[in-house]
Amino acid sequence: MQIPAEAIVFYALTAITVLSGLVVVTSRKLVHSAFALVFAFSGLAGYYVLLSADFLAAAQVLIYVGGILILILFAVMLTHRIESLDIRSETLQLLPAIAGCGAIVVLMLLAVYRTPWAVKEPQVLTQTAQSIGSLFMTDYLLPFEVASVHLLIALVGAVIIAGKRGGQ
Amino acid sequence: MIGLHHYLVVSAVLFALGMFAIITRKNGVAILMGIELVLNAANLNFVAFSRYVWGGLTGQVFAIFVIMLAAAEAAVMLAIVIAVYDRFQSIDVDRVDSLKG
Amino acid sequence: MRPLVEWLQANVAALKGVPPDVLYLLLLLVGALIVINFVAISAMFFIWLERKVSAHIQNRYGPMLVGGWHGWAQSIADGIKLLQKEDIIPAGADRTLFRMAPFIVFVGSFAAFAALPFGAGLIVSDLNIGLFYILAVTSLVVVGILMAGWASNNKWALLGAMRAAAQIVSYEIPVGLTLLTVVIMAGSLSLVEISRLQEGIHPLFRVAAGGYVIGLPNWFVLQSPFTFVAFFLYFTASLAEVNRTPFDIPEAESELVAGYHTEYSGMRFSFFFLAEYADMFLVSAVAVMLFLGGWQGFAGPQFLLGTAAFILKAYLLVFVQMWVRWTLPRLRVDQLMDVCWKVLLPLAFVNLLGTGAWMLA
Amino acid sequence: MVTEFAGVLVFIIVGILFLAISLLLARLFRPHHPTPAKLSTYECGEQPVGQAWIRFNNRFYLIALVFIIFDVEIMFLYPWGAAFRELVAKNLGLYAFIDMVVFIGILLVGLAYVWRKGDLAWIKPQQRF
Repeated sequence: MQIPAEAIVFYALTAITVLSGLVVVTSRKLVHSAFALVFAFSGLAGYYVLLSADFLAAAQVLIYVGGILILILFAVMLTHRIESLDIRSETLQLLPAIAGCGAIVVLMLLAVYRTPWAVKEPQVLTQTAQSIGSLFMTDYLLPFEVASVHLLIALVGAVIIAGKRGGQ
Repeated sequence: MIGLHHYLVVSAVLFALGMFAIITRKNGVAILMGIELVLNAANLNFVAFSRYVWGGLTGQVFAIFVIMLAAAEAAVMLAIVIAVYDRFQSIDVDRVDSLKG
Repeated sequence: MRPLVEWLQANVAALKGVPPDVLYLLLLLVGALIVINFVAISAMFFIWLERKVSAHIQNRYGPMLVGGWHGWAQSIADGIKLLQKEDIIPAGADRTLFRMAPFIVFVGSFAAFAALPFGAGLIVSDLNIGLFYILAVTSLVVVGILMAGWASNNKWALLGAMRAAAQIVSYEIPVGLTLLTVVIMAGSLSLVEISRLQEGIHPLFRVAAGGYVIGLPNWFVLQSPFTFVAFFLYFTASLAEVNRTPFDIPEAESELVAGYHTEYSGMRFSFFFLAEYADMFLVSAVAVMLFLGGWQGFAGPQFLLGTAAFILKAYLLVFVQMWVRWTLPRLRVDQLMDVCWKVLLPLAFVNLLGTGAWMLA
Repeated sequence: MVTEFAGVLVFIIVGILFLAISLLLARLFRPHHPTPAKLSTYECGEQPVGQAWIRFNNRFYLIALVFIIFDVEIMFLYPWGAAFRELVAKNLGLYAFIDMVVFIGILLVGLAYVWRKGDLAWIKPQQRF
């Protein structure tokens, strides 16, 4: 008996990711949206594990859940107005948005199923972290160094923008 | 058996959800959440193609760069949101239109 | 765990017919149950120990009554008491998030134990990226803390949560950078591999006499001056990661009541407590794995003695954490951030570059 | 090696079940007598004043901002650190080391900038003497 473990895990992850994605998009409370992102991001990390990208999965949790999400939560708490606990989340363009996004999904599904993908047998990857590190030092050296410049610019810019108020 | 198609479908759905948030939400932070979903959908595609089509680690390296961009973008965008909030006492992106002639 | 499955199927007649996948899952389940019991019992022991250590440092006895010898059963009694306590969710709280927060905090610290080797071969998930995984998964705790603080609808809880989050994320950077020094030396992120590299006796600090070789162990803390410094930097930063004094601003009881879990009561409260003590063990265990030789230590069958050595060393570090907590005063919040960004971070960078240069030399 | 992550999944499930079961168990033993006073928010015995969802100082955001930049840096440094030993063995060590010095150096400029600007300093308590 072979357990179809991959399929079970995949569908469970899909349920978690898509449902929490729906909560992110539709919840009337901004904080609920933000906390639902935890599950969406973690679900994606699960997909990366299934795709044997173990380093990337951990990076996803480290940066998205442990970093970007914290930043989002801090921003929510910093911009929360006392009188409006449910921050305005009217959906003014609801119908056009549903139509547009539905059209996008249909289009993409058509593309996904019509295209004859040149699918290969998946390689077995070991030591992904080391290999990625070597790639950074060889093939992707320029993007790697540009990344640090990018981060520097983001840091300086964001600090200038957000730091005006000072500590009264 | 789970194959490339499954991941592409999930990614399409996530992308649409993110787009939906970007279109319908008026709140700067909520729009950012939509953008993050879109970026994540793109990342999933990178990794899925890397596994099933290209082989090797190229897709993963790209995904790492996308994560870096997403982090930097979130930092700057939220800084703008906070600055706007200080200035206008609101993070409704439609109300921030004082540059309009 | 996979080798164990093969070994069991080859050697135990009764298990020959069982599908390997099922056996593997069962073994994982058994492993998880053993670890969760170990964590819970360790946490109870640490709570008792903390009370005794604090009492002796402050020249008093601490718990003496329950169970007879030095009140050893005090934690068990406390556990039973907590089980009977009313579970109060404040009227103004966000009930969904309030219920969810302890789960996230606890799972965030418990899941990290999956990649922790307790001895030679005694590991549930031997991940290639074990160390990076532990760093990543423990960052879930911050989300849980913010969730608890927000859901409580209490000023102190929220302020405590914000402070805790700001502190934990800040100190994550020095922790990550100091652990990286060992990664550079070892060339691997697997905790099993890192521990294996610390076998034997140090190549420099050794004396050979009459067929015996005596010397210092070949632990990473002694392998280069930079890892030596990194160990102390890591230990300091990890104290802040688990909110111990002198870095316990988030729970400064004189300013913030009890921090982010002020509104929690009964069992829900006990999970935050459990997670905190589990985290204490975890950071000590990581320090032992990376710097203090992991399960190396005693000669003899590594299966038993290695595990004993590992747990002993980790417990000893937990004791040092308690010792520090009850000896030092608390830092002010501005000093706290200064120590992280202006002292630990530059030192960690210098240390990192030094290690790189050491590897080249 | 990906199958090793099955253990992580089992740990997550076991952790959740452990909490759920002990909460259910506690439900059997514990009393449940809510009163308005008991359910009110704790504020040192006083009546709670105002809303808890107060606004915070921007400092929190600035710290998180600096944190995320360095967190991303750590994500880049770990693969480099893991590969460094191999690169040294391949005689690429010096090259990799210089790359990393440049990478860290650029980011340290950012740290120095934030430091100089005084955004790393938390609100200092007022000096009273």
